[in-house]
Amino acid sequence: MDTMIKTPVADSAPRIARERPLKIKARNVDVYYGEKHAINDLSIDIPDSAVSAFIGPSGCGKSTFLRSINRMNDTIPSCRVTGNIEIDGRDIYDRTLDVVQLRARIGMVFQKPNPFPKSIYENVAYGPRIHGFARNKTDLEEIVVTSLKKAGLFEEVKDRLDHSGTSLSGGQQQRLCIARAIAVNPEVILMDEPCSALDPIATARIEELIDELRQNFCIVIVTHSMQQAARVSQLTAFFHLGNLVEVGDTDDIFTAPKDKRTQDYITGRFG
Amino acid sequence: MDTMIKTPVADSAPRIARERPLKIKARNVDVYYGEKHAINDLSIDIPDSAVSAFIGPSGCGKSTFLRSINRMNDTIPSCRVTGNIEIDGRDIYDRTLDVVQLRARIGMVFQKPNPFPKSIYENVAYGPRIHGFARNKTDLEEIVVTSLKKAGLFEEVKDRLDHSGTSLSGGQQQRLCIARAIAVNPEVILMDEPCSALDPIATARIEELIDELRQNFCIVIVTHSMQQAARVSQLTAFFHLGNLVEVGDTDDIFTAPKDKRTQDYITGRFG
Amino acid sequence: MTDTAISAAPRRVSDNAALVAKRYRSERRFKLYGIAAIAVTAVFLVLLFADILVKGLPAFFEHRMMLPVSVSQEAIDPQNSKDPKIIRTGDFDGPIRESFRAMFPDVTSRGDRKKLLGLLSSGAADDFRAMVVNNPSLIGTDAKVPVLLSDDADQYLKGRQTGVAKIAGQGTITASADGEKFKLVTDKTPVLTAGDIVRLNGGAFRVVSADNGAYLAEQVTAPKSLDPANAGAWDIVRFTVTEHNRRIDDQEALWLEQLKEKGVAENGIAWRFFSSGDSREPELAGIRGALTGSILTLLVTLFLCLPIGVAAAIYLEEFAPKNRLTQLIEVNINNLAAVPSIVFGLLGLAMFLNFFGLPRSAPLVGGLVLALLVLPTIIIASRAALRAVPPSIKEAALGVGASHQQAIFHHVLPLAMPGIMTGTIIGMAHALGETAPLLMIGMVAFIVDIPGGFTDAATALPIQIYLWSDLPEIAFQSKTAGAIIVLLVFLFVMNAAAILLRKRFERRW
Amino acid sequence: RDQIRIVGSSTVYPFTTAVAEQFGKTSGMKTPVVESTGTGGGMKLFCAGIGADHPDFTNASRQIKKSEFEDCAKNGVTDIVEIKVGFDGLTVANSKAGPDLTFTKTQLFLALAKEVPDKDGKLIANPYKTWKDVDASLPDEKIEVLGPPPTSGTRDSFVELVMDKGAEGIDSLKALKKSDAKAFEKVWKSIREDGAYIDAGENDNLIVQKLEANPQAVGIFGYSFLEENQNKIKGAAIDGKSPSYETIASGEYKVSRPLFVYAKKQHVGTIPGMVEFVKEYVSDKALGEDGYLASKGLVPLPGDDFKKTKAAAEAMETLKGDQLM
Amino acid sequence: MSGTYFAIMAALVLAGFFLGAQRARGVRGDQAGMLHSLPAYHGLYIAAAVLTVMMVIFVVGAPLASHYVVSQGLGAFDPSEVAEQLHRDAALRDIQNLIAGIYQGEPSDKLKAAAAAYSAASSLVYWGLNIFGVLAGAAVIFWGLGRITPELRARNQFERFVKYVLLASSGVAILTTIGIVLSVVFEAMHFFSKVSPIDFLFGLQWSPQTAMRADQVGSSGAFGIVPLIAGTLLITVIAMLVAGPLGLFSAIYMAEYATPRIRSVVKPILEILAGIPTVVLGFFAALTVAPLIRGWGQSFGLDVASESALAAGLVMGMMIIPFVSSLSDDVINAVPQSLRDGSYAMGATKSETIKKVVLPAALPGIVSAFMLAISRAVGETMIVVMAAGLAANLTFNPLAAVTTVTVQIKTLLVGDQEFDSAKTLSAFALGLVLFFFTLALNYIALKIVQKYREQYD
Ligand SMILES: Nc1ncnc2c1ncn2[C@@H]1O[C@H](COP(=O)(O)OP(=O)(O)OP(=O)(O)O)[C@@H](O)[C@H]1O
Ligand SMILES: Nc1ncnc2c1ncn2[C@@H]1O[C@H](COP(=O)(O)OP(=O)(O)OP(=O)(O)O)[C@@H](O)[C@H]1O
Ligand SMILES: [Mg+2]
Ligand SMILES: [Mg+2]
Ligand SMILES: O=P([O-])([O-])[O-]
Repeated sequence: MDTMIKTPVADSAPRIARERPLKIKARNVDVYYGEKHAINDLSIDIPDSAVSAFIGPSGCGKSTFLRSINRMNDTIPSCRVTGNIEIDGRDIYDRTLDVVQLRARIGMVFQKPNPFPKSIYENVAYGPRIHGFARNKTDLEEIVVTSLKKAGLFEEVKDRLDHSGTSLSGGQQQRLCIARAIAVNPEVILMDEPCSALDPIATARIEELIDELRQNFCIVIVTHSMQQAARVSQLTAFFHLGNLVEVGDTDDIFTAPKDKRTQDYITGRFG
Repeated sequence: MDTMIKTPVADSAPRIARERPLKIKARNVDVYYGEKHAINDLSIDIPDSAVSAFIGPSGCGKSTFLRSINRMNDTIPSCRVTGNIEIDGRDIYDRTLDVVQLRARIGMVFQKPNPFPKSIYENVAYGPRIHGFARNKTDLEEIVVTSLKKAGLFEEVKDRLDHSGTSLSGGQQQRLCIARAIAVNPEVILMDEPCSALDPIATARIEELIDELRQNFCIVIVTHSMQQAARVSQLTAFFHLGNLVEVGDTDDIFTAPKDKRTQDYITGRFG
Repeated sequence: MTDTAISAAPRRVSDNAALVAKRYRSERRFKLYGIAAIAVTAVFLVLLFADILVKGLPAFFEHRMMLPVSVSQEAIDPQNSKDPKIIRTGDFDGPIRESFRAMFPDVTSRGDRKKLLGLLSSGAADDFRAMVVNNPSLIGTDAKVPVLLSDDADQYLKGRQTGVAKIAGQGTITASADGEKFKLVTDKTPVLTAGDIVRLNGGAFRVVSADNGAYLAEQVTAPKSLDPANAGAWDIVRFTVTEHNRRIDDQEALWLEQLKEKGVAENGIAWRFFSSGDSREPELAGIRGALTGSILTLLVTLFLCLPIGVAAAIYLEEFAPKNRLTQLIEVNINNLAAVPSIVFGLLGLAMFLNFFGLPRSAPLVGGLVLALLVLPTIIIASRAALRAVPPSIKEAALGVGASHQQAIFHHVLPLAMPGIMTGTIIGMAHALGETAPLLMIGMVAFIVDIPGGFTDAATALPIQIYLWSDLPEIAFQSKTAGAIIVLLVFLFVMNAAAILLRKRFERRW
Repeated sequence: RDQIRIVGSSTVYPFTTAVAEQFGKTSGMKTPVVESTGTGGGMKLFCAGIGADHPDFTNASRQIKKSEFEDCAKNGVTDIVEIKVGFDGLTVANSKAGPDLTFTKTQLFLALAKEVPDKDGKLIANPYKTWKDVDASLPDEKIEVLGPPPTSGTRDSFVELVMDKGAEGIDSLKALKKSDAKAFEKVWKSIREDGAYIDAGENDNLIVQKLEANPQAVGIFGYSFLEENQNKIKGAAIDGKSPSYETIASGEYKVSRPLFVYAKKQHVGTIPGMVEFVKEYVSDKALGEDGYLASKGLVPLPGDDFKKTKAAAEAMETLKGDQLM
Repeated sequence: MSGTYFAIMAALVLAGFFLGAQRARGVRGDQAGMLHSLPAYHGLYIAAAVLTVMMVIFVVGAPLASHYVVSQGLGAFDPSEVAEQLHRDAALRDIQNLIAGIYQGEPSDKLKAAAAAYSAASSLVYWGLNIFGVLAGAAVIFWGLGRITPELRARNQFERFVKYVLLASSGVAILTTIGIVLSVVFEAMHFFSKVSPIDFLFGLQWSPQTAMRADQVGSSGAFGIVPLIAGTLLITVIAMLVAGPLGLFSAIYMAEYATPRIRSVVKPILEILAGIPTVVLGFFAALTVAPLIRGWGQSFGLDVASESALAAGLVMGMMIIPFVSSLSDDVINAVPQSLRDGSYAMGATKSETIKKVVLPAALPGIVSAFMLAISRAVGETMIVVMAAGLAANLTFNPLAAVTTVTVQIKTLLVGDQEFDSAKTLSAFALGLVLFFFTLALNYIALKIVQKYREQYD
């Protein structure tokens, strides 16, 4: 596959990418929705055990690329992905790869919290159950409790695990979604604007959680708030009109952007 | 009515409000959507011949207050407004006031351009026609042309006035909506995030136009972009959780906010 | 560009008060049109229901008499076999007729007797028979049995043939023979008009004409004597409809009046209407056969179109690739939804009956045809229900590694189920009321027996309505309306269930 | 199949259903299923073959035709039992609120034919608008006749019994019959289509209701409907005779036809109850002078005929083709 | 025969499921997550395989088997005796009756022999098919159990099976359409071989009286559908004149003016109206509305037919009000609120906004709602069967009696069934016309709606 890789990642790779092991490697990725070219020749390296943030004006392709990473785009019939995305060195667009298993390895948290309209317990137990992770009830219960604890939700819901997941507040719902994603023990967690539907306090809570989770997971987050990117991420990628304009250590991007467009964007010249 | 006014506007009124005649005066306005308290005891003075900007995080009530000014909230059955809003000294929530006439005096431009699915000409002629402004065709044509010119759209569309308004580009559509609002010769123009659906170039074009229009109109604009507020407005009001936290000359607000929340917001601590 | 200031003098809206007033008038007028449109529709519905109720309510009542009957051994079970089969064939009519005749000892001539017995239903003995068959120990005893009156008698007693007024006689009346006719003389001011019946001394006379102060009358029933009758001993019976415009003549009417006066004829709920099958006798006809046929038909329909409809909806909404085939299917479904139902009848006739040789008049075929008919409705409703489940739910499931089908069968389908059920119930309600296609496949036949299986000959409720509306007996008109009431009740229940279901599970995502 | 199936004439339908019901009640067997398909349609189904897929009886408002009999034989239906059950008078009736009517067949022909001869005997499109135009003795009312549609046997009978005879009553047409039988046939077979004659569908009950609502209208239908609705409508006299039991049974009222039921003897034994059903049909209780069919409006056979029919039917004598036309 | 077979099949399918799941659990041992698919999917995988194989065996085997049995039974006769279908059927019936013990009379030796052969063959086939089915099912289970390994993509395989089942279900729609076209087209072609399509389509006279029997009278036989079409259109126009304004204004009121409370009252009313069976409306039209109209007409000195097009049209109009209103309601609601806001903000009143902005924007949708309603009216049967006449008058007088295409179809088919006279066949030709007419209307309407949807989506 390496023959396909045309654009090598810049030598001056971000510091964080050099410090941590490589988790996700994308080369020359193009995404089309029918005629529309949504991502243009994108290459990026995403490190493990760190938070990487995608920022950029609306419609620039952040979500599109994020969804290419767990092949969520497969569900959109018109969507077509070319190029090469590898996770731990395995091409995820390989024909022999089972996309269902892939998605189990890559958790996803969405913009709007979307708990299943079932009990809190069932929300978290669903993934382990369909993957046959637990041999019996105690096993399953343990997974559920651990996941909820990791998502920092357990204390708040422990005596109403049988209540509906939709009865929680927005921030709690989002944490429930995170617990649900954690429960199948993924390697990567993708988050598409996870706080945009939340109030500032809930946002702060989630940001704190992301910071904790990055010890164990490779986290990729899309956000429309530069402030949030600055607060939670170590690596930042700036998208513009389907192009990945600039990637770098978060501190560098916000203090010394190299590209004019990045600079204009973070100083509020547009967007 | 003055007896109702409990909270006088701070003595240290913004400079611009002292320079220009007062156009809109709101006192102790509360707005509810059913149970939800969306605006809490708001008082503000908005000067004529200037651009006033409302900023604040999502859901803080900017749009709600804007729509209270031309009683657009009347169309939402659950919405209830108390307190006192005066335009040119006339209480607009007075029972004897004709809301249809009021809206004719207060133009409004929406977030998403919403031209009628009719020809460009008919879009602009609509208002003058229902209000019986033109005695004959030539009259009407003149109004249409003048309005389009003022909105800076005439040159671009002059040889396709009979094309559908929806066939224009986003920025052109938004200018068409502005022309449509101008055509009934209003005193106030309210704009609710008029550029959020537009690309940066179209945005710049509209901002330019707003700057020109402020010579003749009292303009109130809601924006989620602090940068935009800084660029186009003279007066800025910062909303937070239904409260009007701070009002002041735009320059002052962005350089020396008095309130902690304002400061946090404009430095990107939240939102 | 700023120099293009508005040149005309500023116009203010309030300048033109007349225009404003006009605009408000037109506003009110427009709103009124909407209210009027809804009101007209509602009035139509009210008229429709009122009309049907007025016509149909009598169908739920019947007139019968409780007669004392001796359950004779010879007539019913001469061999004393106690075998229900033999008892069933016994003569039950005889004892009833005898008992009935005994109530009118004066009726002696053969013609009159026949007329009198004509007031009984041809199924008058049915209840008696059932009673004895169920309880053979009654044989040899005396029993009180309910005896059904004929449809004409029933209609008369329900007041649907003529109105009756009874006026007590004032003063004394004397009848005297006058050739073939009789002369009636009263000592009070004239109260009689032509057509009135005067009852005196156990007899009755029909007034033919007034003859200054006296009346000319013909005899209806012979009186015991021609003695003068005093006030209280004679009365006048006056009908609002003249005799030749009724199916019950004066003589019969007087007998029925006597029954009423004796309190023998009673108006009771006609359970028979729900428990028996079709009949050529209006007073015996019931809807159970048609109802059973409808239920069997609908079972076939439901059994076929719920799984197929839901499966098709899932495929089209979730799995169908965008290609010619699926496009063809979509176009087909949308078009089928609007193909006239009678064309489905042609399909059933040509395909199921003539080509596949399935039995005529069978609920199986009816169910098949109706299934094809409502399938598009169910598919469309199910698709809408599936689409209404927000994609975020499916994405969430996919996100934790559920397969596409798992996401759908575990999450989307259960959430869409209330919507699907609503659509299905409405589709079934539609099928329940459908008539035209069933006419084409021979479900329009005279069928008395209650169908017991999917291939038995059967009709359906709407067909029964259509058939009854066609019959000459007037009493069938109220039966028709009665069957309509039952049909409508079923439909309301189904629709109400659908509405409740929708309300109960309505979700705002 | 253990249930008798009957098809055929809509005119005989009410009688056969009544018998079927009675049969079901007293025999303990399943009640036969009766479908009204019209005489011709019934014959077609009846003659289509033997076996459980084919009906066991067919009703007919006329005798089976030779052609139909042969058709039957070709399909293996060879043993057919004919049961003549009674008469049906074709009645012309109007609302009781309307005038008393007396017609001659010729008057009816003139009122209803598509083409009628003018004074010179030349055929012209029917010009008559009111009954009075046809004959001065008739009321001055618009001609408005509700009658059976071309699909029904009733219509066939009406045309044969009234229109044919009526046409013969006109001299110029009588002459035409001699010279050009075909042309003559066309004249009496064609009923006017300009709105004076209204195809009223098979729903005779609705016709009755419509007559009641519209006193000037005249309807054509079987006697049983007149019998059932004597409180609303009255029959017109034709050639001096009013329709009634007596006049039809005695043959005085000429516009009447015999009604038949045909049984498929080959099904006897295979389909239970066929013999019993026939017995019930020809029993005194049903077909007798005071039988329940008479009260349904069937005009019973005169005594001797009835006895003969009864004997033949109970013996299940089969029909011979050579008696047919 | 089939009952036993299906019982066996059900048993084997269940067995396959449980054995498969069991085996998968065994293979997994206690290493959770080692299997590719959950054990239940292994069970389902085998169950689906058993089901498929046994269904195929039945679908192929049953006709073969019955053919064999019949040929054995008939083999006892001379070939000439059973050459004709009719005789074959008769012989078969005799055989079956004899076996069932209900044969009348003394059976011939030949018949006895035939019955013996027949019953021998059928018991052979009965056992043969069942045993073969059991063997095949068991073989499939064994094969499946052997395939169960941790790597087996049982879920994917089973899901593929499910997908085919789903696809087949949606194919029913196509089959239905084909069925309709076939059942109508063949008979219609038959008809057109007797009557020229030109006469049919453009003839001004409808009088379907071809001779049913050779010697029948009155067989002029004119098959011009113009009067039927005219009658249909007349009633449809009347219906639309009622339903159009009433439905549209109801929809406008419901969508724009009604408070939620009013809506919650009015919507069920319209739903009730939509749910009333047409046979009920027909009864009402024929017995109540028609006499009423006639009475009124006569009080004004008008000449009203007792089966006036007006009565049928009025009631039919009432029937389609809910169609117009609910479809229009949908399209009016689909007009984005932003357009209304735009208009209100200009100082327009509600009715101005509706008339000048909402309705023009919703127009395509409303047009297509009307077209769908028209196609309903054209295809409606029971109301016109009961309330409109049979007289094929070519007139546009609403007070006169007219007939419609559907009435004629019903009359021609329910009155007399016969499959070779032009009279009966014409019903299918009419069906064809009706089918294509409504198809065309719907197709256009759907296209308009689609276009319209695109505009706002
Ligand atoms: N399903 C789709 N079909 C067609 N085009 C799409 C689809 N989804 C997204 N797009 C287009 O692809 C481009 C990139 O979209 P994407 O959602 O990735 O943007 P984004 O950066 O996430 O923006 P936002 O901040 O608004 O979420 C946009 O122009 C969008 O219009
Ligand atoms: N129609 C409504 N019914 C009920 N609540 C409403 C309605 N419209 C707005 N709200 C609520 O009122 C509050 C203020 O809403 P508003 O739209 O004024 O916010 P905003 O400042 O304009 O936000 P944004 O930047 O997202 O447009 C929010 O919490 C919102 O959820
Ligand atoms: Mg996005
Ligand atoms: Mg807003
Ligand atoms: O049904 P018919 O008696 O009119 O043939």
